[in-house]
Parts: sequence; C-alpha cells; structure tokens
Amino acid sequence: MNPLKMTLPGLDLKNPVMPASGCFGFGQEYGEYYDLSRLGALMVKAVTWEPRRGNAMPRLAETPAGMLNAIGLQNPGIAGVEKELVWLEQFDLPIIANVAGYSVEEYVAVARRISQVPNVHALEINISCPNVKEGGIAFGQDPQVAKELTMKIKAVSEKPVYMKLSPNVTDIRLMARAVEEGGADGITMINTLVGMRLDLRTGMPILANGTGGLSGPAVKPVAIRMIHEVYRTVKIPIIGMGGISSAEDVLEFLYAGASAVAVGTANFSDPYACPRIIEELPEVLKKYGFATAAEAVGYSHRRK
Amino acid sequence: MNPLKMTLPGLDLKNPVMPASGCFGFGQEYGEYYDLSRLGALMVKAVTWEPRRGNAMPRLAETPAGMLNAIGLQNPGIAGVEKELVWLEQFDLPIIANVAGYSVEEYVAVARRISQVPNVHALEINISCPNVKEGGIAFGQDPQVAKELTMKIKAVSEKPVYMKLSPNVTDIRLMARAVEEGGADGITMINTLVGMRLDLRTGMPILANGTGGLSGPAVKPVAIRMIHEVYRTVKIPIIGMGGISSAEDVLEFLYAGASAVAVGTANFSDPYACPRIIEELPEVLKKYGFATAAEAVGYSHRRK
Amino acid sequence: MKKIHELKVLENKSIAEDTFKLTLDGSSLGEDFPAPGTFFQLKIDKGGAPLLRRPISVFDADEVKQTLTLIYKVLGWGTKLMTGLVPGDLLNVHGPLGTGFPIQGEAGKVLLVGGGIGVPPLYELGKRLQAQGAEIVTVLGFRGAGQAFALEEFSTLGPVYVATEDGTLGTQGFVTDAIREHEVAFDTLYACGPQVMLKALDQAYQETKNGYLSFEERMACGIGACYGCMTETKEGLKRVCKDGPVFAMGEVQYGD
Amino acid sequence: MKKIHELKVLENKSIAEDTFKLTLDGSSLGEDFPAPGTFFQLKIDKGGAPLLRRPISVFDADEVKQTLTLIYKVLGWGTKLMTGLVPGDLLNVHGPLGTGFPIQGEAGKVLLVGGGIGVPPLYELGKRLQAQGAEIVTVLGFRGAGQAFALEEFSTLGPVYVATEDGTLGTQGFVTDAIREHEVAFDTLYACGPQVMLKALDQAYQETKNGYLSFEERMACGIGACYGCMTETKEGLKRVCKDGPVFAMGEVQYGD
Ligand SMILES: Cc1cc2nc3c(=O)[nH]c(=O)nc-3n(C[C@H](O)[C@H](O)[C@H](O)COP(=O)(O)OP(=O)(O)OC[C@H]3O[C@@H](n4cnc5c(N)ncnc54)[C@H](O)[C@@H]3O)c2cc1C
Ligand SMILES: Cc1cc2nc3c(=O)[nH]c(=O)nc-3n(C[C@H](O)[C@H](O)[C@H](O)COP(=O)(O)OP(=O)(O)OC[C@H]3O[C@@H](n4cnc5c(N)ncnc54)[C@H](O)[C@@H]3O)c2cc1C
Ligand SMILES: Cc1cc2nc3c(=O)[nH]c(=O)nc-3n(C[C@H](O)[C@H](O)[C@H](O)COP(=O)(O)O)c2cc1C
Ligand SMILES: Cc1cc2nc3c(=O)[nH]c(=O)nc-3n(C[C@H](O)[C@H](O)[C@H](O)COP(=O)(O)O)c2cc1C
Ligand code: FES
Ligand code: FES
Repeated sequence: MNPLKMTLPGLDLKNPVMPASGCFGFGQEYGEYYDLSRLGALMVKAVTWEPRRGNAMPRLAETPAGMLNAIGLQNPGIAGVEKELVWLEQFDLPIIANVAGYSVEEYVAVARRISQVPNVHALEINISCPNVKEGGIAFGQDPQVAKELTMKIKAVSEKPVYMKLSPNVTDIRLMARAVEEGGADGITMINTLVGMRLDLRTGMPILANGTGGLSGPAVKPVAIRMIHEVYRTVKIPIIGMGGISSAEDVLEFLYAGASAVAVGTANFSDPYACPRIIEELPEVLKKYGFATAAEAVGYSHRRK
Repeated sequence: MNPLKMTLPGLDLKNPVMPASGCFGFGQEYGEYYDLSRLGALMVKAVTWEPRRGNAMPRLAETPAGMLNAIGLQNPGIAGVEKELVWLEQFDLPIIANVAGYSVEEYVAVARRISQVPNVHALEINISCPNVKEGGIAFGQDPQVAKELTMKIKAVSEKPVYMKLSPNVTDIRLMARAVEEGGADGITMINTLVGMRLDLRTGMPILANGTGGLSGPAVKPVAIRMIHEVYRTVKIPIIGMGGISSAEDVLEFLYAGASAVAVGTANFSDPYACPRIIEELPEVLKKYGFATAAEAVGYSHRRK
Repeated sequence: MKKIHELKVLENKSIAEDTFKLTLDGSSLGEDFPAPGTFFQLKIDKGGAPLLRRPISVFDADEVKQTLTLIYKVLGWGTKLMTGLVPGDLLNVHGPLGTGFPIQGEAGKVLLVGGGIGVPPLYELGKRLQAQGAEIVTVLGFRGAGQAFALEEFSTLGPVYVATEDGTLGTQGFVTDAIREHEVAFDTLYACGPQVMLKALDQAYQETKNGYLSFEERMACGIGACYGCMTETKEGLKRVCKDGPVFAMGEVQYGD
Repeated sequence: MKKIHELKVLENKSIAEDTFKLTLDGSSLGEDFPAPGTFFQLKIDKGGAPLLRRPISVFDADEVKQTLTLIYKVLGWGTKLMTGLVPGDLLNVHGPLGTGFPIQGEAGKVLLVGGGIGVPPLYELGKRLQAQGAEIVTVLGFRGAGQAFALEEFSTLGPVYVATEDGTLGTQGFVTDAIREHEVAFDTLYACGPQVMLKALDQAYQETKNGYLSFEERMACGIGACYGCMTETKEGLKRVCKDGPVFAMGEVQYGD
C-alpha cells in the first residue's frame, strides 16, 4: 500500500503534495526538471474568461523569509488555458484549475467551462487574490458574498469545488463556514497576506501595484493557526499552503488539519522543492510514528 | 538643531526610536547595557489593575524571521508598575504606559490612574493583545467597541491617548477611523499577527496557550502596508512598529507614514538594537537626502 | 555597562552522537569570564536567520588557557548551523547570563548529577568546588553509550558513575538508580538535566539535603525583560534566564 | 532533465569600488557550460535567508580552464553576503538560464556597449565573436573611474572606449557620447546596462543596425513559471528570464 495516498473530493492523490497556483505556471517549465507525474496534483495558474495582462512591473519584492508578488492574474484567458491543459494530459496528474474573475458572472462562466476539461479534477476558486482592483479579494472578505458565489459555482461546476480563502480577514472561521454552507467540497488556504515594501531611494512602493501578496516561510505560523481554526469549524477537507518548504512543514500542516498541501514560493529557490519534499515525506512520517500520511491529518486536534 | 527631534501629542522626542511594549520590561535589564536616556521614549510592559500571572509555559516559539509569544499580560498590577516607574525617573525619558484590561471598567480605571504618574507622557491602549482569552484583541477587532472604549478612556486620561491597533482585521482603516472618531490622539501599530506552531513530536502547539503573537522581520511588510493605509485615512499621528531592526527599516516606516517607531523583537537578538539604530539614523537620513527625520514622515505619499 | 563579545572559534568537534564541543578564545572576556552555571546566548545567524539566539551553558572556562568551552547537542535548526563553525570564525556571544550555582564555602561531600545535555554546566562547577576542597562524586545519565560524553573530564574530579536508559553503559536506568546502586553519600547536590530528573531529585532530597538545580526554558531576551521563560516558585513566578537558571531545591513548584 | 549545480569557489576578490569578481570551478557543469548572455541564479542563503536566488550573468566561461567567472556589484543584502564567499566554499547555482545573445555567423564589425553592472555579460560574448572572426569595438560606461572594471579583459578583444558620468576616465558623459566622439562604425550592436541606456541605443539604431539588448527585471523563479519578470514587446508580454534577457533591438516597448 502507498502510505502517501490521500483521497479528497475529486482527487485520488498518490501523495498529498502539489505545486500551489501561480507558482508553477502550467507545468512546462518545471517539467524540464523532473517528471510531473511524481506530483500529487497540480494547481495551475489562475484563469479568467478574457486574457489578462496583469500588473505593471516590478511585480516582485523580497521580504524577510518571504516575498511579495503582484502578478495581477496575468493569463491567456480560458481558451488559452484550455490549450495548456492539453499538454498536461501526458502526465498521470490530476489538475486543479484555479478560477478567478472580476465579477460573479465571470467566475461562474469560467468555472462552468473549465470544469468540463477532462484532466481537470477539481476547481479552486480564487476569492482571495489581493492584486487586482476589482473582484479577487473582495469576494473573500465577506462571508455572505463568498457563500453566494460558492452556490452559483456549485450549480454549474461538473467537478468538486474548493474555495481558496484569504488570510486578510478578522475571523477566518466565518469565511470557512460560509463557503461550507454554500456547498463547497473543500477549502484551500491560505492565499497571501497583503503587504508592502517601499524603495528607500524613490520613496515609492517597490511594486508598481503598491501592495502585493506576502508568501513564503514568514507566513507559515499564520497559515497553521488558521488551518487549525478552520479544521474545528467545518467538516469539508482542507488543502493547506503558506510557507511550506520541507517534509517537516508538510507534517505540521497535516497535524493542523490539512488533508493535502501545496508548495508555492519554495519552488523558486529550489526547483526540485516538490519532488524533494515528496521523497522525504515517508521518512519523516515514520520518524514521528505515522504509518500513513492520512493518519497525521488533524493529529493536533486529537491530542487534547 | 537636532535632526532626529520629533513632536507628537504629549511627546517631545529627542529621536523617534523607542522600545516596544512588552519587549523591554520596565527598562531595568536593558539599563545595564546602555544609558536609557539615549532612547526617544520607552513603551513599558502592559499593565492591568490586578497583578496578572500570564499564560503557562512555554510562552515562546521561533518562526522563520519571526517569533511567537504568548506572555499573556503577566504584570505586577497597577500598584506594582507605579513603583517600577519611580525607578525610571532618573532618566531623561518620556514613558508611554501600555494599558490593558479584561473589561471596559478595567481599562478605564488603569488609564485614569496611570495617566497621573508624572513621568508617563502618554498612554498606549492595548486593544490588540492576542494572548488573553477575554478582553485584549476583542476590543481591537470591532470598530464600534474600539471607538467607545477610546471615548471612555479619553474622558479620564490626563495624558494623550494612543490606541494600539491589531493587524488581525479585514480592514485596518475602519479601526483607525473609529479610534480617531473616539478622540484618540494617536495610533500605534501594529501589534502581533496571530500565529501557531505545532511540535512535531507531541502534536501539540508549542505554546501552552495554543496560539501566540507573531512579531519580528517576518511581519514588516504587513506593518508597512497597514501604516501606509492608515496614514491616508486619519489625521492623527502614527507610531509604527513591526519587525524593525535597522535604521533603514525606520526610514521605511517613516516614509509609510509613521512619525515615530518602536523596536520590539530586535532587542532580543541585539540588546543594543535601539541605540544602534538611533546612532545610524542620521547617516541613513542623509544618504537618502533628508535633513531631518520629520521630513521623511509620509514621504511615500508625496511621491505620487 | 554590560557588553556583547565576539569570540574566535578555536575548535568545534564531534565528541558523541550529535554532540559537539566548541572551544572559543575567551581572552577578550575580561570581567565577563563566566561563573559556573551561567550561560551564553549565541548568535548563529548569517543574514538574519535564525532570528533568536541560542542559550548554551558554560562547560569549561579555563582562566589559564583563557578558553571558553561549550558542549552542545544538535537538536534543530540553530544547533545544526553551529556544527558549521570552523576555527577562525567569530562567534557573537551574549553573556555570561543568569544566576549560576552558589558555591561560596562549599567544601563537604558534593554530588553532581547531570542528565543528557544537562551535563555540561556541571564540569566548570566541579572544577571550582574541587579547588575549594570539596569531595566530589559525579553521576551522569545518558540515553545510551553512544550519547555519553565528558566522562574523562569528570573523572579528574572524583568517581564517576553512569546510568544509561538502554543499559549500554553503567547502570541500566536513570541517574536516581545509579545513585542508589552506588549508595552515594553527600551533603550537597548540584544537578542539571531534563525537568523530570530534576523533579525526582528535588522530591527525593529536598527534605534532607542542600541542593541546587539548573532549569531550562525557551528564551528570547535572556536577560529578564520579555517574561518568556518563567517558572513557578514558592515565591511566585521567576525568570529562568535571570533569577535562574539555578534554583535551590524546594524552590520550584513543578506542574504536571 | 535540467540540473542544479554546486560549484566550488576558487576566488572572490574586489576589482573596483563595491565590485567583486567571483571565479568558480565549472568542471562539473558539463552540458550546462553556459552560452554568452545567459545567467545563473545564485543561492546565497545560509539557514534560509535571503529567500530568493540572485540572478548574475556569465562574465567568462573558460572552456579550457573549466572556470566560470561572474562579476557582481554589492548592492543590497544578497550581494553583500556574497562578498563573504571564500575559496573552497560550495555555491549552489541554478542555470544557465535564459536566452542569450544570438551570435550565429556574426563576423562583421561589432560594437559591444556595457553600462555599469551591465558590462559583465559582454565579455564572454566578445570572446566568442572574436573566435568567429568578428571585429570588435567596446564602449563601457561607468559612474566614475573608481567604478570601472574589466577594461583589461575587453582590450584583448579590440579597442575599448570608456565614458564616465563624472569625467574621471575617458569621455565625460554617457556611452552614447563616447560612441559619437569616437565615431565608432559597426554592423551589429550588443548591449547591456540600465534601461535608459538600452532605450537610448534602441531608439538611435533600431532603424539602421542589427542589435541585441539584454534587460534586467526582478526575478523569482528564473525559468518562466511565475510571471514576475515580464517586459512589453511588439508581440505582447514576454518573460525576461526565459524569453530574454536578450531581445532584438526594436522588440521591446519601453514604458515611460
Ligand atoms: C539556560 C540554558 C542552558 C542550556 N545549555 C545547553 C548546553 O550547554 N548544551 C546544549 O546542547 N543545550 C543547552 N541548552 C538547550 C539549548 O538551548 C537548545 O537545545 C537549543 O536552543 C536548541 O536550538 P535549535 O535551534 O537546535 O532547536 P530548534 O528547535 O530549532 O529551536 C527553536 C527555538 O526553540 C528553542 N529551544 C528548543 N529546544 C530548547 C530547549 N531544550 N531549551 C531551550 N530552548 C530550546 C531554541 O532556543 C529556539 O529559540 C540550554 C538551554 C538553556 C535554557
Ligand atoms: C538577468 C540578470 C543578470 C544580472 N547580471 C548581473 C551581473 O552580472 N552582475 C551584477 O552585479 N548584477 C547583475 N544583475 C543584477 C543583480 O541581480 C542584482 O544587483 C542583485 O540581485 C541585487 O541583489 P541584492 O541582494 O544585493 O539587493 P537587494 O535589494 O537586497 O535585493 C532584493 C531583491 O531584489 C532583487 N533585485 C534588486 N536589484 C535588482 C536588479 N537590479 N536586477 C534584478 N533584481 C534585483 C534581488 O534579486 C532580490 O530578489 C543581473 C540581473 C538580472 C535580472
Ligand atoms: C508569484 C505568485 C503567484 C501566485 N498566483 C496565484 C494565483 O494565480 N492564484 C492563486 O490562487 N494563488 C496564487 N498565489 C498564491 C499561492 O498559490 C499560495 O497560496 C501562496 O503563495 C502561499 O503559499 P507559499 O507560501 O508556499 O507560496 C501566488 C503566489 C505567488 C508567490
Ligand atoms: C515578548 C513580547 C511581548 C509583548 N508584549 C506586549 C504588551 O505587553 N503590550 C503590547 O501592546 N504589545 C506587546 N507586544 C507587541 C510589541 O509591542 C510589538 O507591537 C510587536 O512585537 C511588533 O514589533 P516587533 O516586530 O518589533 O517586535 C509584545 C511583543 C513581544 C515579542
Ligand atoms: S528570556 Fe526573556 S525573560 Fe527570560
Ligand atoms: S522570474 Fe519567474 S517568470 Fe521570470
């Protein structure tokens, strides 16, 4: 038996580790470094209905143990993304499509169409992108709005729907409960924290967009705390992310309540981050006394 | 003329750098390392009416570029703190008293009494402590509650009142506006982000309290972003904090809109952090073309 | 005014499983040459990570050679990075910190009890007690023979008995078993090790003997300012870094 | 499949104000021995900080000596840490990355134009062009004489003209002034430097000459996956790290 196997709505995972959306494009580039079939799944870059240009440059800034990005949902639009997904068919790799929009209608239209793509096994609805002026995060900071959007997407999607939560809220539990009530099959969290850096020479923000999304190890304790809270609040499964860069980090996320995890920023400093973590995971599980990854899910909550 | 001089309500500062509350006790310990009169001011540890034992051990955990603490407002109570403040009279050093409480009545009682202490030049009202079960952060996440608390404290305080904001909110501008409307003389921000770490061996949170407050360089981009937002929202001055460990960091906070800054976590790795930063500040100001620190306040907002 | 020191690394070598001995040039310490039971907070970052200093006890402070020797166990991020220190490197140390072992006039029969990574602070202590004319017996506990260290050094002070959990060296069991087995007689006890060991010793001897125990807590400031490292005592909460790490037997109130 | 390499540091020395030359043992690079205009992403953290790799161009890739030489300017956190590298250290490098300078068949009169920290990638390029029989003139721009470097290396390729902003060396002014002053004639232009310089050259010569310009952007992944380093071109947004850093003159659409 495969000790890393994990089953979530729509997802039969050979291991619980996948690249996070926006940090791995559509796989082509990292596919030059290793066989993408080694991944548990792949969360592809956000897709909107129309092609989007994203934000002006610079879009990146470094911070202590983290980075800010303000890509702003640049993508080739639904038709372009469909083509990219064809290339991915060669791999034994469930795809999770990341859906974004500037209006409820756009979210719904994208979700309906992308959910029909054969190798897309689940949707991740990005209601938490902090880098666009309209839409994005606005849907992720109001429970009622999030709930209604979830319902509308569930009504049209042919695949399970995971709602991606923003950490930029007072009480993440309210958001989690809202999307569960809206019928979400799962939750992915956390998206980035909103941050800013200023250029000391010019006085201007380093990012042309002003603010950007903070990711990387710096945010890990916030992610763990929020997943821990949400696990106690809802029954649907959680795919966890935020600063993961080692198999030990994965275990901490499983303990907190994640049933699978995504790795974002770590790919940039180590292009082999995902397969390295997958390879180290069995040993780390064993070291801490687990026969399977599934056993470790929510372990922290059974210890009180 | 002293290029570092800065004037805020109740505070004539010889320089804009002070230790952050809870990271410097009541000064005795760091007073063995340098003359405390070199500091711009001193934010002392939180005080409640009754002595408080704080949380169980462990209270500390390290995170990437940051740390979690869950001290839980341990303090000797108002009478005990008054004695500590007598010792501080020997220094040329304005004291900012950090006021905490478990109820509105406690906040008001503490604020009234501590504001009468001669070397206390201002109050910092801690409505953002994430480490106590009642009170604390609850006052800092609801604008209406924060506004009413501000009004009641203003009514009894003999010194200017700064409200300390929590970053654990969806929209920090609403909180800032609320305390301004409540009559606050200034804002201090940010307190810590709520985070958690799990012990891989036991499965339990490392902190006995479960969650703790995240501080240190990791949170700096969040602090800069929030100060940048609040500066555009209110007219009252801001004392900024969150991850400062160098004079360059101070400049970034001034650009964002802080009129003075506090240094917390950096004291732990470098007990000379505050005087070192104060010493380096004139040179850094000069390097970036400022004759005085005051000129740099809000610079980022004048660059668009 | 107190100072921070940059000390030159003279040697950094493995002496047991995951255990290293780090020798520093202490000639610039001057007044800060440490007393037994005190510790230093080591800054091991390059480029800012890890953020916090790591507290490590004084194993040997040789006034003649002017060297400061520490022994550390590789546990996590920081101690792992420490293994990369090579001769010639400068190490930024904050200390000596804390209130060490009281030794004033101590000249009778002394028992030193160390468990695992609690062993190091007892050696400098033993040297000073020996110089004062104390009669010393040492009992050290380790997980197994592979983890044992510093036996040679302690044997210069007097008899050394060892207990190992797996029985691969000395008495199988805990230090308390070895003390019983060898019927060690003593007037004063000094101990450092895991809290369960200190608690057992405290409960066994607080009524009948003098004794001092050295505790551990996670630390940030290391000087008593952050209130992160408290321990419950008869007189209320105390700071392990400043009021301790050494407390008299009977003082600390153990949780569960 | 592509690989990451650990290369041994052979030398790391200051060659001008805040400017260092870093020589690495490239013998293990094999197929990854780099082409001119490509770059490496250097991992300079110890213990995880700084988080991101730093992109640095290939200055000299000596196939005979099997060395890889980079030149870097100390600008911030990462490059400052790089100055601490000493011979024997292992440096983790990701690359070669990007699409370099096209040189296929290029054998006429070539002008290399480098500005400041844009100078390095031109030297390996010049060596290859020289080997193909091209006739090379180099024009380099620096802030002042104290910042100038690599003049000797470039002078092995042909005439070298320098422009400095403060006039302490060569022509006072910018590279464009030096090109004009020395009436440099050329068929093909290769340039790297600040965007204002590239834009000036592009506007001056895109109608009349062939030319290739190497651009800079802040990078995260370095391989085209994160969309952090785009530049506007005639054919839409392109990735500087993957589709560039070199683009033909006339391709890039400059902002303001
Ligand atoms: C007063 C005192 C004296 C000590 N003397 C020695 C000694 O001589 N030799 C030795 O090997 N160890 C000693 N320790 C324990 C040593 O400090 C820890 O093993 C070390 O800090 C672990 O760091 P890490 O980076 O390897 O572990 P990590 O788990 O990565 O550390 C993370 C954080 O937790 C803290 N931490 C983790 N474990 C401990 C612990 N057991 N005690 C205190 N803090 C901890 C670290 O300091 C750091 O802040 C002493 C501790 C104290 C309090
Ligand atoms: C393709 C390419 C090739 C380069 N080749 C060279 C070279 O050969 N020699 C050389 O000295 N420099 C070169 N640079 C610039 C070099 O990458 C930066 O100077 C360096 O990253 C600054 O890092 P820092 O840590 O010192 O500065 P910091 O300001 O601390 O860096 C913070 C972040 O911003 C990025 N950054 C800051 N300035 C720049 C910049 N000008 N360009 C790109 N990213 C930046 C850093 O990579 C890092 O992610 C090149 C850049 C690119 C994109
Ligand atoms: C460069 C970059 C681009 C991202 N783009 C997206 C995106 O398109 N959609 C999305 O839902 N999240 C996006 N994210 C957020 C990540 O998927 C992830 O939630 C976050 O980065 C935290 O994980 P990490 O710390 O491992 O990077 C992006 C993050 C980064 C760094
Ligand atoms: C150990 C510790 C104790 C703290 N105690 C208090 C406190 O009593 N009252 C308060 O308002 N803030 C308290 N804080 C928050 C700091 O004052 C400051 O807002 C925060 O740490 C961010 O600054 P830094 O990153 O420079 O530490 C504490 C922070 C730490 C690390
Ligand atoms: S570590 Fe700060 S009080 Fe002990
Ligand atoms: S740096 Fe990621 S696409 Fe260029």
